[in-house]
Amino acid sequence: MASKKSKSSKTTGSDSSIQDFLNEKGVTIQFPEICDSFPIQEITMSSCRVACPAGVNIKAYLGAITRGDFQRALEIVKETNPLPGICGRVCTHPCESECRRGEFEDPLAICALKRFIADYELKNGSKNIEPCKRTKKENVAIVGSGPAGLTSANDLVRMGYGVTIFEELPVAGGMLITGIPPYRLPRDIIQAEIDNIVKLGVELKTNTKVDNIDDLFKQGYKAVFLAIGAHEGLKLKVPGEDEYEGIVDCIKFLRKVNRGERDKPGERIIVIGGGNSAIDSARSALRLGCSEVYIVYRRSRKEMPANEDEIKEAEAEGVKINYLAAPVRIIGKDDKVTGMECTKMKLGEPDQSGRRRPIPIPSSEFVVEADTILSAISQKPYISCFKDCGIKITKWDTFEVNEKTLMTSKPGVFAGGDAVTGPSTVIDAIAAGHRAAHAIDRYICGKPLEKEKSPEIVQRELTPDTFSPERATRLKAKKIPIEKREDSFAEVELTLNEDEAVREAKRCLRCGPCVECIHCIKECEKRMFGISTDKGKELLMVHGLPKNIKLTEEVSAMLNVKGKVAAEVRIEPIVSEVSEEMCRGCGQCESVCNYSAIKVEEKEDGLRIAHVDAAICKGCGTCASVCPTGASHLSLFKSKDIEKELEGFFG
Amino acid sequence: MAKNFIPKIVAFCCNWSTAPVVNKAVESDAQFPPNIKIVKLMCGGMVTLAFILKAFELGADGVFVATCRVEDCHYVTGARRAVDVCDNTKKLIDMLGFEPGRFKLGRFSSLEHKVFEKAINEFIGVIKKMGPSPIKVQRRTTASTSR
Amino acid sequence: MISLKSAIKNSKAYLCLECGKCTSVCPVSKFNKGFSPRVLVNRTLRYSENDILTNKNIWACLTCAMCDLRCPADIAYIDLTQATRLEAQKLGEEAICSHGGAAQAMMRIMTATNLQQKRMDWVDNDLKVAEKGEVLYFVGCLPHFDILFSDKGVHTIRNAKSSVKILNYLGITPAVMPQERCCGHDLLWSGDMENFKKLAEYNINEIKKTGAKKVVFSCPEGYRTFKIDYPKYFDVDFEVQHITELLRDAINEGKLKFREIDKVITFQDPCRLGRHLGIYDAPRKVLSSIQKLKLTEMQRSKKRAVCCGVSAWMNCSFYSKRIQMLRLKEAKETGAELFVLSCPKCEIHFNCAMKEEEARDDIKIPTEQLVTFVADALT
Amino acid sequence: MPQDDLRIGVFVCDCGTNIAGSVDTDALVEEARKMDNVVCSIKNRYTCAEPGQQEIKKAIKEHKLNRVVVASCSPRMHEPTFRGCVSEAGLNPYLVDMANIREQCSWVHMGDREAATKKAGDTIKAYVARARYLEPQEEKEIAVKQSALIIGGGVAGIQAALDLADAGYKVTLVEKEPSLGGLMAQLDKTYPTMDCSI
Amino acid sequence: MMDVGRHPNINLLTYSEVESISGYIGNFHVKVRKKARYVYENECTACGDCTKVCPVIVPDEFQQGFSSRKAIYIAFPQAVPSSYLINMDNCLGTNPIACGKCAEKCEKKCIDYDMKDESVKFDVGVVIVATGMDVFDPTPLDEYGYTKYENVITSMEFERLISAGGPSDGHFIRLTDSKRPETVGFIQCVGSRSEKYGNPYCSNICCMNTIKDTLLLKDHYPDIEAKVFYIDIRAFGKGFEDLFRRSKEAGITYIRGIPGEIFEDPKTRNLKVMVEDTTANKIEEHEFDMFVLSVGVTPRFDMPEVQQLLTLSKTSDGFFMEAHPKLKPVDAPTSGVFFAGCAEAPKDVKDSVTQASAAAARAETVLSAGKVKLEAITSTINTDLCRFCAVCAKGCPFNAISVNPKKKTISYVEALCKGCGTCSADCQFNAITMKHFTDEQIIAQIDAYLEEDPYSKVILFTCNWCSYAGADTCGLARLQYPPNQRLIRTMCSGRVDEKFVLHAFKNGAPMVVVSGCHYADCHYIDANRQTQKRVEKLWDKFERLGIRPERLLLEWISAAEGQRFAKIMRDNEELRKKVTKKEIEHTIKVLTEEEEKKKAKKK
Repeated sequence: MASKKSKSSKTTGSDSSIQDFLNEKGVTIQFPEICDSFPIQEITMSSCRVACPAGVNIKAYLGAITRGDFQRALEIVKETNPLPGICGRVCTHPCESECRRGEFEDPLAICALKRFIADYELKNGSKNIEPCKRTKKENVAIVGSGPAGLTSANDLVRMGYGVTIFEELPVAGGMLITGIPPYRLPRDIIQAEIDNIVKLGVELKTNTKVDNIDDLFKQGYKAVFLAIGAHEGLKLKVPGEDEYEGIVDCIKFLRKVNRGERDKPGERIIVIGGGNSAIDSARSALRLGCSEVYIVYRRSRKEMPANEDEIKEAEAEGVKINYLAAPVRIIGKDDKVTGMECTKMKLGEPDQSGRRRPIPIPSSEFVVEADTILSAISQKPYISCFKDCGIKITKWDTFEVNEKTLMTSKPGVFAGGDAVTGPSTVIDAIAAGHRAAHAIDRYICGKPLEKEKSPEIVQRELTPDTFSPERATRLKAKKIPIEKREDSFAEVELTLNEDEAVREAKRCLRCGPCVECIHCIKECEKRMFGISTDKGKELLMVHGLPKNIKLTEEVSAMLNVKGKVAAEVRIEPIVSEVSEEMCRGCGQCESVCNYSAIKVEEKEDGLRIAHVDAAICKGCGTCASVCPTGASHLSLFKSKDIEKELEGFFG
Repeated sequence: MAKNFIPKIVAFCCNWSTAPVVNKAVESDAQFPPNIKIVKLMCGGMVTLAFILKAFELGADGVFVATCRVEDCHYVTGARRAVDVCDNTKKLIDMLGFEPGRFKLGRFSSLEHKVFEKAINEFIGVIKKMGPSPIKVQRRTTASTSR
Repeated sequence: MISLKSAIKNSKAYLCLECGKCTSVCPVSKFNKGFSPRVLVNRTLRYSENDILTNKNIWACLTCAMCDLRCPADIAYIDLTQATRLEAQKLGEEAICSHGGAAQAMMRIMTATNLQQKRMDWVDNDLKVAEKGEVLYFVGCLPHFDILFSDKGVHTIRNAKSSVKILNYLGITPAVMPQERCCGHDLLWSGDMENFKKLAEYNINEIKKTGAKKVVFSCPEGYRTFKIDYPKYFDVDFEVQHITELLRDAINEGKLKFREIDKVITFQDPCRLGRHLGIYDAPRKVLSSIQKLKLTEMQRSKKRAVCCGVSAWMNCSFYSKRIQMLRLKEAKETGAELFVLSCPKCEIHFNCAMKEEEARDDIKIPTEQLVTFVADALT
Repeated sequence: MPQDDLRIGVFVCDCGTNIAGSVDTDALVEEARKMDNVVCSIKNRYTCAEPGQQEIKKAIKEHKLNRVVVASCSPRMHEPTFRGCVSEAGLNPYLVDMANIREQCSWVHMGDREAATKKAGDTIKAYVARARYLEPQEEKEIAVKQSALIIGGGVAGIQAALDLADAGYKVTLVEKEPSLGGLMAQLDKTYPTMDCSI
Repeated sequence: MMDVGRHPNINLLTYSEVESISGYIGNFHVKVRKKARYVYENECTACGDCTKVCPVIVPDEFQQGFSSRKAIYIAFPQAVPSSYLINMDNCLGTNPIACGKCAEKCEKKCIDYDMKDESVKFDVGVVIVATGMDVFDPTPLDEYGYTKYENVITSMEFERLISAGGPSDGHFIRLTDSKRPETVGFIQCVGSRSEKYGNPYCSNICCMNTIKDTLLLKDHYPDIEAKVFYIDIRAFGKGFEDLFRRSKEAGITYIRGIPGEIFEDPKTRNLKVMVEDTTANKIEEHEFDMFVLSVGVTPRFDMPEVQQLLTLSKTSDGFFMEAHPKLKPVDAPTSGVFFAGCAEAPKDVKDSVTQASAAAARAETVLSAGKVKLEAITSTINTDLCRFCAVCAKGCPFNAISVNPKKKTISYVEALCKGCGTCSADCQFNAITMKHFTDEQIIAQIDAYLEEDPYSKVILFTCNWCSYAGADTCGLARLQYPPNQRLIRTMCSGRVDEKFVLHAFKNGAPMVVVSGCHYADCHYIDANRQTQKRVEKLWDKFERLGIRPERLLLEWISAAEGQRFAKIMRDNEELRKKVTKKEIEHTIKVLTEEEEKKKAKKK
């Protein structure tokens, strides 16, 4: 029994270990009072959370929003995403495509809600952020202050490491600053979020270029994270590319624009490519006063990697898009570009990425006139300086890393973000940051580096349990009118207001299991928790405060009983319950309750019945002891359970 | 028999004072007597006649009820209630033919694990002198099938 | 399970016509719409044993035998229930015991043969009892209930005192056993055959030792158990008699003299004495021989009497309360000043209900046990 | 005591294949022939059919049989047939008996020809033994009074009385009550026609 | 009814009782007592003047006591014979004449206070029993409060209340306030299908009667509400289902469930019931102005008298037993006696009439033949050997034998004998010979069977009507069983003498089976009870002699139970295999010794 504990078992009791443990054992948690979730059937996460590369606990923060607890929502987001304001604006939000409401109407505006809570913080002033306690003597160097770098810095500093970010440019933010135009991502937002991370105790060295990794190790850094991004545009590789002036790499173009230069690149612009950079470039060009902006993309709109919304906005602003066309040759005159010959394409079989491969249609060439061509086909990292550090480089000029651990071929050197994957999304970069931080931590502590595999989406069907019959239209954030956008780099999309945010968050079907917030354990000081199996039959449990809940021993003791390895476990508050069928309304419970938590109420037939107010009940169980019929009982302390305990003792 | 006799004791303990006391006692002292079943209750007020009788029925040689000190009760009046219940119980188990010493009520604060340990050891000593519960002998052969 | 099959056979449950008369007269069904003796019988017949044995409703029955009385197919429903419970108990099924199972625990404790009980404190100096004798008075659980239910204002031990007083009046010095055990009625009806048998065997042996030829009961449950259940399993070579029968005989022989009592009373027929054993007239004869005493009958009396709502300390519930209220109202409506009862449990249950509903006048009626009433009336 | 000049005839029936299919009837004929007092033993394909009956009649005359045992089917089926048959040949009908070697032998032991034949042989032997003690019996006749008594004057009594009276018999109807009608007279209407009862 | 009164061939004796019947088929001697009516039946013109002056008022039986009649009265206006009578129990008396008002008033002077009961004697060839039935009295079912609550009536009372000739002139009224009820409840199966109250059988007519009643109600008062509480509605006859449908169409509610108790509201005198609607598993409460108990029918109270007169037997339900339930449903086991109507079983009007005609036809077959042949299979009694112990007379199911042990006389009516042979088996002195199934014949059969290889054979005594037929049925179905059985046919299992069984065992039989009809099926009323007694006696004897009683089996097998027959044969073959040779030899020895002892004793 309790007195024969083995000292060796885990006693950390920290949230994550509890959850890890529970997950491992196939145990899930339900806390009806706080999250009115469904009983948990299997261990799954909601599909949105699974879809999120960073694993943001979306349902949880949506739940917090519905309760109007925006601060808590922010905390939940920040647990996994240190850049909510940024993500709330530029995230490609794969979560929304997985949203189960999307299966019958518009998905939730998760991204907009995230932005809302981030902006809420900005507007109302963030809580004073205290620097994290330094608990570990090791230092980590992070090269690059883009989202990947910032995320890993954030995680590592919270773990107690000393973290230094080296940034080549004078401002931190990487591609966030240089690549994304301010009308989508205002600079103050980026700054604020970086500031928040810095406040945690991260050292940020701008204007510092890192050339030699070994130097960093010499300076005492135990690990290095290369998050240098992909800032070098790829060549078009068509005839004429190098002959004429007026062919610009869009990254360079955007960097200039984003730095505040407002020079018009030309009048008629062609942007080649279909990604967000292409759209950003095109829309920026319009804002710079270019009269005509074309986008040439070799596949159809369906395959276009840019955000659907962005494409729509671009079209609305006047960008013309030529689908199914690919450049063949640059045409110029007098060293100046005058146009581009394209060929029409058709879509063939899908390729590895699942998109249908474009095939040129013979003799379908046509010419588009232009004076500037912005190439936005892809980028790669500036990697040359690391080539001789003993780090392996792929044939695409990216770092070669272990996919799971992100460690490069050089021990202690990790790499992530665009520098590994090539140009990708902010949220992927954040995810890489997390992974890197986790791996670095384990590397420094000398633990094996492997990380658990990412969970799969188990439930994809709309089950009646999760289907809310009430339909509600997705709220669209307001935008500034198109006519005002010309020559303005002001932010286009506006934040939701509070009412809107709550209304939108309420559309959440709360699918999947509980919010997994373990808020219950953290918040509840008044009550204690016990864990019981489904019907409370196979008893287990814990009577004690969450901190000394010693879940692991107790649960494992229980779980090892009779092969019950994957028992379903709930966390329930200890309160009195009254069975209506058994209660004869004698009122004895009422008379002994010191808290007036149990009251005898009159029924239609004039006779009475006891009723417990669970919110007031403190769980002393005195009512149960005076109840003559056994109608009143304390959860987890039922007479039957105690009798069983006794019988077990006497064998 | 008497020499090797290790009494089986059931102790009903309040969660707030005596359960931590028990925990502490268990942790601090390996000498804590074996064959004691600590039944944790949320409050001394939860103790019922039925639990105590049940323990005797199953063959307990002694039953100990440990609550907070009356003035310290976490739930205001629980410890006081336990006194009333125990008074009634005493009368009944006396009538049923158990020696009065087999049942005891003790009160402890959450720091008094030494006191608790002492009380328990004393209680065990008393019971050792008395010998096994009168119903124990035949219980042993029949309890398993009767329930 | 062969025994459930034989129970079906013995109770003739297979003859069920499904007419529903049982349900329509069942006091439990009247309030608990989910309870139907008819459904239970048919589940027993049709579905697997597990179906019926794990059915919670088998414990809800009061075994008041109202259904037995009305069943046109003459099915012994309560016998079937008893057998079903015995089987269910083997599967580990149990009723919800009232008072946390204290009563049952007490009874099981009593199965220990070497207990030295101290249960004779109630014998006052003016009562004459002996260790041996031709007539034995079986006290039953009265001393224990006295401790358990004094707070309800029910002092059951007075029954024992009055019974002995009456016997002394008749010139009988009854034997009373200091090591008497519970009769086992409640254990039997809650499915614990093993402990019931232990108690029964002990009691029969003890009684043999006293040399008693006749055992007198004031408790109807003990009487039924000795009269019907004991002989099923053991040789019972003594006569058993309820004290009202003894009183009736004494009155017929002119041995009892009462003072006048100018009162209007009504009388509750306990299920065990009434429908189980068919004794309706003896208590009435006793009461009617007290001069000036007026007995008014309730709307439902004698074999139609309504049960006090709980049996064998099981399943006291929402529905029990309603049955008790119904019965108390009926008693009150007769205009009687006193509600005379002849089972200690009836008294406990009715007083419990009255205490719970102290604010209501329509159910308030003083109660008294027949034996104490009669003992007081003796001149 | 059996009479002295017993002359028993045994007639074994094949019943097509019903008996011959699972019983060796030839052996039975031979076996029967060896029994005491048996003066003739004959096999027929269908003893109950006209040729079979003729055979019996012929044998009675030829062999002066005074007892006949037919080993064939159940007497519940053909006893009246053979009683008629022997009485036509001038024998008292009670002097014939039947050994059942079909329903209780060939049909129920179809898999064991030897045992079935043995059982059939035993049966014939037993019935031959019994036949030795058969006596001629006379059926008595009594004259019937041409009148009827009907007890009860309810609807049934009335109807029966009228039927018999209409057929020309004298009927006495006795009713306990002062009037005819019985229970029915008290009914208002009767189902299913819903008309008046009286 | 009128036709009967008028018919030249019918001699109508009302207010009369049969006192005795003797004789047998073709020659029954009947004695009838004609009770005094005190009014000359043939002279009374039914003018009714007498009634007007009669001072005595008593409840009217015909109207179920709802109205009154005088001491001089006519049963009902259409009565046959249409004549008044005086009920002397009611009449103020004639000696000394206290009243005499009616006689004064009667113009035809046909009232005669001195009239005496008359005895009439005559002979008949056949008897038809049409004694009818009684209606169940629900008073003992206290749960329905009949007689306690006035508004609870029986279906017979309903008939009078709704009848135009009834006490309320056809106005259906509540008895407590004479108001027309708005809601009426009917409870079915009152006194029927009950092991406890009334009778276990279905009374056959009550369902249809209630359906008819509800339709009558709706005919009279279309707005009346009626609910019928039933267990099963048995509407199986021609046109019945249609009627049931009409009733439902008319708006009658049928609820499957029987109320447990009726409560009366003391103020409104309305009736409340709780009932479980068993189709919906719901407990409901209903309130009615009036309740009609659909009472069942019972055998007539005076059946035992008729039973004695004619030596009839009853089935377990109390009605007369027919010779065969399917093949001779109209014939009594006593020859020349036939059943018509409800004497045999509860019936409605149509079935009663049908059976009456059938009985008449059956009677005619006897009458028109002019003579009856008696089966030759009867017993003969050798009075020289008879010791007048009367065991045979007690056992005879047909009372064919009567013995006066004191006077040492025995009389035997062969015409009454049906040939079961119980008497012969009973007789210890070989005084009774069962013709065609004599002791010699049966012993010869046993000997023949056991001559060779006796240890392998089971001797089986089967009664002609059930077990032998059962063996035939088994054969017809080609059900196989082991070939070790040797069957001996007797007319009844009652013929199986103890000595046959002993003889078989003495000759080496490992097992003997005695089998007959099931109790109620016995072709000879109850002769098989004698079989049972005898076998039990043998078992006791075997026990005493150290022979395993299991070797003697007693089995009841009906003609339809071929399958059971085969099973029993297979089972007893198993048992036979367990009987050892040593055991058989021991048996033979013991029985031989026993017999010799007996012989020695006799000498």
